[in-house]
Amino acid sequence: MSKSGTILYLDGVSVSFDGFRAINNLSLVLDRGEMRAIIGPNGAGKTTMMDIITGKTRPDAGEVYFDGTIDLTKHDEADIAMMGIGRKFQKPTVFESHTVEDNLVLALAGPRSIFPALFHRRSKAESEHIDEILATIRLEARRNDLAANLSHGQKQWLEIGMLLAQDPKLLLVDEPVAGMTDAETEETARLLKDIAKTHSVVVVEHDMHFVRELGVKVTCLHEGAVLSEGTLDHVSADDRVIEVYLGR
Amino acid sequence: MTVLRVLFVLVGLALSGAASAQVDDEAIRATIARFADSKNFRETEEIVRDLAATGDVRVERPLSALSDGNLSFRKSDRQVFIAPERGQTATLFDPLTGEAAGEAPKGDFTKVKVNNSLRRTIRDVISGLTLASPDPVVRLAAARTMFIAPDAANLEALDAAIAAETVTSVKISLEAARASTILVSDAPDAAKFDAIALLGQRGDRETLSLLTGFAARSQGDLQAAAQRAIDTIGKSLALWDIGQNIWYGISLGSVLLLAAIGLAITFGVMGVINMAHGEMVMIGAYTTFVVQSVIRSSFPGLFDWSLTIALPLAFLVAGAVGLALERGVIRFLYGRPLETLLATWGVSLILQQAVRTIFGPTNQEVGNPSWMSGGFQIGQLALTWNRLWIVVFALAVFGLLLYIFKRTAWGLQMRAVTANRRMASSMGIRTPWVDAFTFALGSGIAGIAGVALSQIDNVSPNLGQGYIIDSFMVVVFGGVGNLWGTLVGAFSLGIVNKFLEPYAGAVLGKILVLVLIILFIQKRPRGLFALKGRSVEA
Amino acid sequence: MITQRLFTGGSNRRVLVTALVLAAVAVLVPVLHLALPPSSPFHVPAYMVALVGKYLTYALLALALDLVWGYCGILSLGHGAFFALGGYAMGMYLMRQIGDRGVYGNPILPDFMVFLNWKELPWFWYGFDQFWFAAIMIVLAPGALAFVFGWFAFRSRVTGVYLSIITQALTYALLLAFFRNDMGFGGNNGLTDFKDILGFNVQAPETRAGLFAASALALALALLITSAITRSKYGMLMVAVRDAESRTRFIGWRPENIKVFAFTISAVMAGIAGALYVPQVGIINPGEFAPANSIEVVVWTAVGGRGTLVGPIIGALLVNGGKSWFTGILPEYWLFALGGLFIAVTLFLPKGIIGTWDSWRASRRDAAERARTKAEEDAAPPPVDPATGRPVRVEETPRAPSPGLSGGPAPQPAE
Amino acid sequence: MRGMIATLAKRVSGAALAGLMMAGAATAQEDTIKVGILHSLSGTMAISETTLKDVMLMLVEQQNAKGGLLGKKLEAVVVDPASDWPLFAEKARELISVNGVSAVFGCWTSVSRKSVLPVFEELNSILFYPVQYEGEESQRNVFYTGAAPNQQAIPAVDYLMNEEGVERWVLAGTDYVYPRTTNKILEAYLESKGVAAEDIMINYTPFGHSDWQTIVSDIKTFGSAGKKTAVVSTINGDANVPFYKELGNQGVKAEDIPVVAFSVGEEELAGLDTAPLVGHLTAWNYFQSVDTPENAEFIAAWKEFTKNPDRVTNDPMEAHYIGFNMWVKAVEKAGTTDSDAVIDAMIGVSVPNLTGGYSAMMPNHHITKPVLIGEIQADGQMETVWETTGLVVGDEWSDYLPDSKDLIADWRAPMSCGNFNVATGKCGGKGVN
Repeated sequence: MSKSGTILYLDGVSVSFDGFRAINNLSLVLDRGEMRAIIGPNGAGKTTMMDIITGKTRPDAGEVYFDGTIDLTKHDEADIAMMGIGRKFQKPTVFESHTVEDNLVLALAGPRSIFPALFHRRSKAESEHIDEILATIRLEARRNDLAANLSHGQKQWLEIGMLLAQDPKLLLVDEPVAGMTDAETEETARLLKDIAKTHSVVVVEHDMHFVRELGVKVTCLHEGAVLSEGTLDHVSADDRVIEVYLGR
Repeated sequence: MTVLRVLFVLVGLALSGAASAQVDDEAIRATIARFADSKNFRETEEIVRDLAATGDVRVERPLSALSDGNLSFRKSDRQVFIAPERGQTATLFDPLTGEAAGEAPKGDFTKVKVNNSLRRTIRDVISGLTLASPDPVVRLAAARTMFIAPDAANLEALDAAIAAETVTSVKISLEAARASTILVSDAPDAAKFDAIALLGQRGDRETLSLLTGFAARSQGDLQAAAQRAIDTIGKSLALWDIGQNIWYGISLGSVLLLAAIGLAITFGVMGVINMAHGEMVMIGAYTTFVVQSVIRSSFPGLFDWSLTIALPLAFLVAGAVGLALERGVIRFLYGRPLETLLATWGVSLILQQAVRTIFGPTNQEVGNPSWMSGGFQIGQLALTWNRLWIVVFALAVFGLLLYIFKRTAWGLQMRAVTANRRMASSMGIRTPWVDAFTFALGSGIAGIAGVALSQIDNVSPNLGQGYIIDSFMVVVFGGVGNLWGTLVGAFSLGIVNKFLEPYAGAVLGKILVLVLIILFIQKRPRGLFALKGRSVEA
Repeated sequence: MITQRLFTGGSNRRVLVTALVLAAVAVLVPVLHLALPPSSPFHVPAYMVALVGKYLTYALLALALDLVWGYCGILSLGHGAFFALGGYAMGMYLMRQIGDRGVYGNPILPDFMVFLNWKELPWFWYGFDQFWFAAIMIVLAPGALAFVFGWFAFRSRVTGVYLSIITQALTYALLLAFFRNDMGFGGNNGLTDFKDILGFNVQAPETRAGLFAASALALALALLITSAITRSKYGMLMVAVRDAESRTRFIGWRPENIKVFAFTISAVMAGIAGALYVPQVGIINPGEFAPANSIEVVVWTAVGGRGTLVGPIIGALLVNGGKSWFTGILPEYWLFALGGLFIAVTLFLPKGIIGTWDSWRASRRDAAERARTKAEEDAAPPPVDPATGRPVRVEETPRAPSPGLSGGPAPQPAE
Repeated sequence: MRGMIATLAKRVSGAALAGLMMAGAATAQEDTIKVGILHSLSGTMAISETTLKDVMLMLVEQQNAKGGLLGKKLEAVVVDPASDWPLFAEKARELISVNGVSAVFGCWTSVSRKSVLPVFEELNSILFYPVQYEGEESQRNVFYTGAAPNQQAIPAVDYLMNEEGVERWVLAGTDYVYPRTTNKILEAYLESKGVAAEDIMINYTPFGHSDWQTIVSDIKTFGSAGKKTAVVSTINGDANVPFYKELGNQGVKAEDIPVVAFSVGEEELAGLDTAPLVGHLTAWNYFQSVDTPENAEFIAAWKEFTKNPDRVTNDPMEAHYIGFNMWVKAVEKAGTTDSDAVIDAMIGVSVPNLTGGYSAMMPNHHITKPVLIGEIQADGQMETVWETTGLVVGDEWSDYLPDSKDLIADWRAPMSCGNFNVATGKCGGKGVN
């Protein structure tokens, strides 16, 4: 398999915690501009896979490449984030004591060292970019509210907005619609599809309705390895997938 | 001086050799009576030597009494009695026969004064007198004394005793005493070589001391032989020292474990930064003090049981205080660990001052029961009973706690509540009560620790402050929330500390341990036994 | 730049007012102390000048702690160490200023070295006869220690209680080290018997007034600087790290750098506080390193309200004022009062004095707002979310979780 | 408990009043002479110092019963410096300038004394310091009623050398200035007596050290070199109890390795089962067991005052007893409580001590004392086994330290110097090295 042309390339990745194999010889390739949905039952290793890609967890074995050339196992979270991988957590995580706008200001692409931050003044371009993002994530009205006061769904959007502000090449989105109303879920699907026009995206999700709405290639993980890959219809027709979902 | 001593002991031995030749009672009594007129220690010492010179075994009684500070004379008629005091009265005994002679107020009597050198003299002369005692234990003691404080004049007596000795262990001691005596005598060099060879096989510190002394005052081959023996002993002692250090480390570790184990629950499991933990230990120690005071005044016979009685009481008292603290303060602060630090800091100030107000600021006396006093030797390893018991006790408490946590329904509930409070409460566990009793358990365990620590440390209002920092270090080093971590942490810190101490000194050793902890936490930011796993943070 | 930023922010009036009050106090108290005769009712006695001067340095220390704890979520239980290091640097300068006026008249060696038979000055005492050198060390010693310590600890991602406890271990180790007479810092007695500072007699009323003014101004300046820092983008980042460290990291910031910077700045402030403290109390000894002292600083900060800048200053002044008062009038019971105060504050004023005041004000404003909007709502249709077309539901959101111990997750039980 | 609350209430209301008065005129002089008591009532030193506060209250009460001083009542002002050294300075300043006390009795540790010295100098007041200390100090405003090293350490070593034939010495102490200095002096003294350097072992431990296993076993090892060994202990306060417990348990008997301590008194032993310690020694200038009428009266009064028949007396209490009576006498002599007059009047004042003699204030502001060596008894008391024939004058500048042997202190008029150098004939130390 060639790494060139891929945005994300995982080959033979394994990791274990205290004897428990969370990821077991996992291989996954994502092409530039692709959006991929990852499904799988609890404990399938979805979040751990995200941890590995973003540098939080070091794999015991295997290759992890970003953009065809960058070995992600050699970098830490901040580096990887700066290279252009944005990650949304399972539980929405925003800076609750800051306003919506300030959350985005902090996430905006730019130098990441202390002294520029100390003497930073917002430029016009930055303000415009923030306005854009606010519009994208439908939070213009709440610009000056504390993030803590947002609803659960709005926090999810804000987090996605922060990823956008980072201007990443690849977005990892972990369960973006957990705890959302149906309307919000639909809205989120629309939002992600918008984003996918300009970015590569990996979405981890349980909600099959939502995955269907995204209408992209699906990878099903089980016990740390790829169980099945293809369209949602193909995957959901797979006997092994049915078995692990229905349980035996 | 020595000549005089030699003379006296020789005379004494000659007389005691002729067992039937009973010395005149009156002469002995007259000598004893002179104690009343003794003006200083030198005069008293002369009287002691005169008594010993009679060679009568019975003079051991007044001499022992003198050594123990129990020999007194009546102010009115200057008659000498053995008069041990209890409270304001003295019980009188005849100094020679030991017959009871009634009671009298202690104010009527004046003690015959003794000091250390006098006690030493008494010990030496008594050993001369008791070498032929029918009781092997007494003979053994006499042999030991002669071994440690050899006197050339004892040589013949020792030879006789060895010839007559039937008990092997006593005989070995007697031979050692003979060897050490030969080294101080003017015996021929050959005998001294033999003696050195014999002593060289012993390898304890006293022998080392004897041989070092001998090497310093001899020359030539004898000195070389002694030096070789010293080196041999030194080498074997160095090995024993390692063992001894490990023991000291284990012992210090057990103290740390005891101090920290309650905190491992209140802080480790429940997440309360419990600055009042040390005061729970202190409360346990004061409970012991109160129990012992009651026992001393009302049931003196039960004194050896005082700790056994104090244990459950300390658990209950400290547990009750803990329960009150949890219900009154901490329950409002769950999820706000920092606030618990502040509030418990306030509680700790209040508890300290309360104890100071109630019991006074000074140290309180907590006695060691007889089974926790003194020590014994295994090879060259010196173990003290109190330390040994504390090690055993610490492990027992740890085992009990582990059992409660792992094997009982309550333990399961505690683990459930701390793992996921909301889930536990929805499963019907009454989380407030589980919290309260878990905290009470941690406090009660701290109280129990206080009972043990009262045996080796001050019982004062500052007791708790001395342990709080170490306790936090142990729990954090071991890994918060892990009982095994606390165990391993306590013992490893104890042993490391004790191995550093001989080289770096107590202060620097402790600093090094702290620096090691800081460095260790860099390596393992969640302590020794940290949970690994996928990202739990959001 | 910073000053410019300072005056643009109208929101932080409290900081400005406090700084102005401090500046006024810095001028007024020395004047009232020096210019008025003791009989005047407005005369400030020397006792008060010394006492309040000391409190002001404590307040500076509390402010330093607030920067790292209130804003960056680093609960340092070892800030007393930085304070004491600054104090020792100043103390060493003051010792060298004694010159040959010590009891033994040795022009080079301080008295404690003379009677312990030291023959020459240890190398680390060189340079302290110059004030500029001491001034550099006042900043450098605590700053460098904090930088190195923070560099390692934060890079290793030591957080939460683990961090707090190793800061405590740090100050405890320093306590033991400075107790050692072999270290050459005067052991338990520390450094005392100071004579001059910058050529002025430390006991002279003018010097005391000057030190008082310096403390008040240093505090005012520090307040303005910390206020500027906290309102900069960097300040927002500190809060971000406090609230969601991993989020900060995953958008590309390095929380360790953010923390090290805050920790170092804070340590330098603490060191300056210590340096101002020493000439005013006339002694520096290892007791300042005692872990209990550092915990007390945490208490002052919490009482005043952390993350409010002005709160810790008020907390330090109040708690210390209370302590001075209680130890005088209730010598045997003051610990009950103090302990009770801490418990009461945590139970009834969990956000501290200023924090509680703020939330009380906010809730009153909210109530007024609600009353007004309710009236409006009755008239107008509900607001509509422009994206979904659904009415916006303002959810009952849970109170933002308390940052707790530096924001780390609460310790979890392990098997 | 009720009593406590009542006192508390009284204090609080009194305090409120005091606060009001403070707000008004701080210098309002009433018809009492105020005496400041500056002893820690909380914190680590409370254990030792609280007793001294109580004894001062008793002495003030007794003096008032005798009719007060200069026709006025005495009033004790108690503050709590809380074992916090800078707080000592603050409280001293408060006592002198806010409460207007005429003299202060207080401090225990050297560092607390060092902390308050500049305050007393600046405000020209008087401090009575009642604890044995390292010497190397003589200050115009301070009167040292505790022992200097030559009044405690050196006689004790002499005793061990002469009476017990000790040849090998362990100098064990807590790592602070008093043990350091005392051990320096002893080291020099022992060397002057021909003791070889390898026969001296010096060991320092931190404050509150509680694990003595290694050190006690080191002492045993050191003692097994074939020479009579003794331990000279300058171990401080709290650390003593675990030290002695460990000694007892490891079987170190006084007959084999006697320990002579300078900081262990009746008060410290009260927390200890002393049976295994019988025969270990202490060196002080007073023991509760001293059999004199003055002492019997003092003990009776003390037990009466504290309403506790088990309370013990100790050496620093006697020092306060002497110091207080000296102050009273000096004030009477001067006819005023003015500091300068009293300081001048103090020198030469002689009052009975509790050991059957008179103690006099010397020009160096130290007093004359007898030196007693006592053995610990099973009941926690000391039995005097040796005492100096006459009184020993406190020597502030040790003759055994190279830099202080030429110094003397004499606060009488023409010289008026605390560190006069007899070699150079100048006041102000040794001069250029």
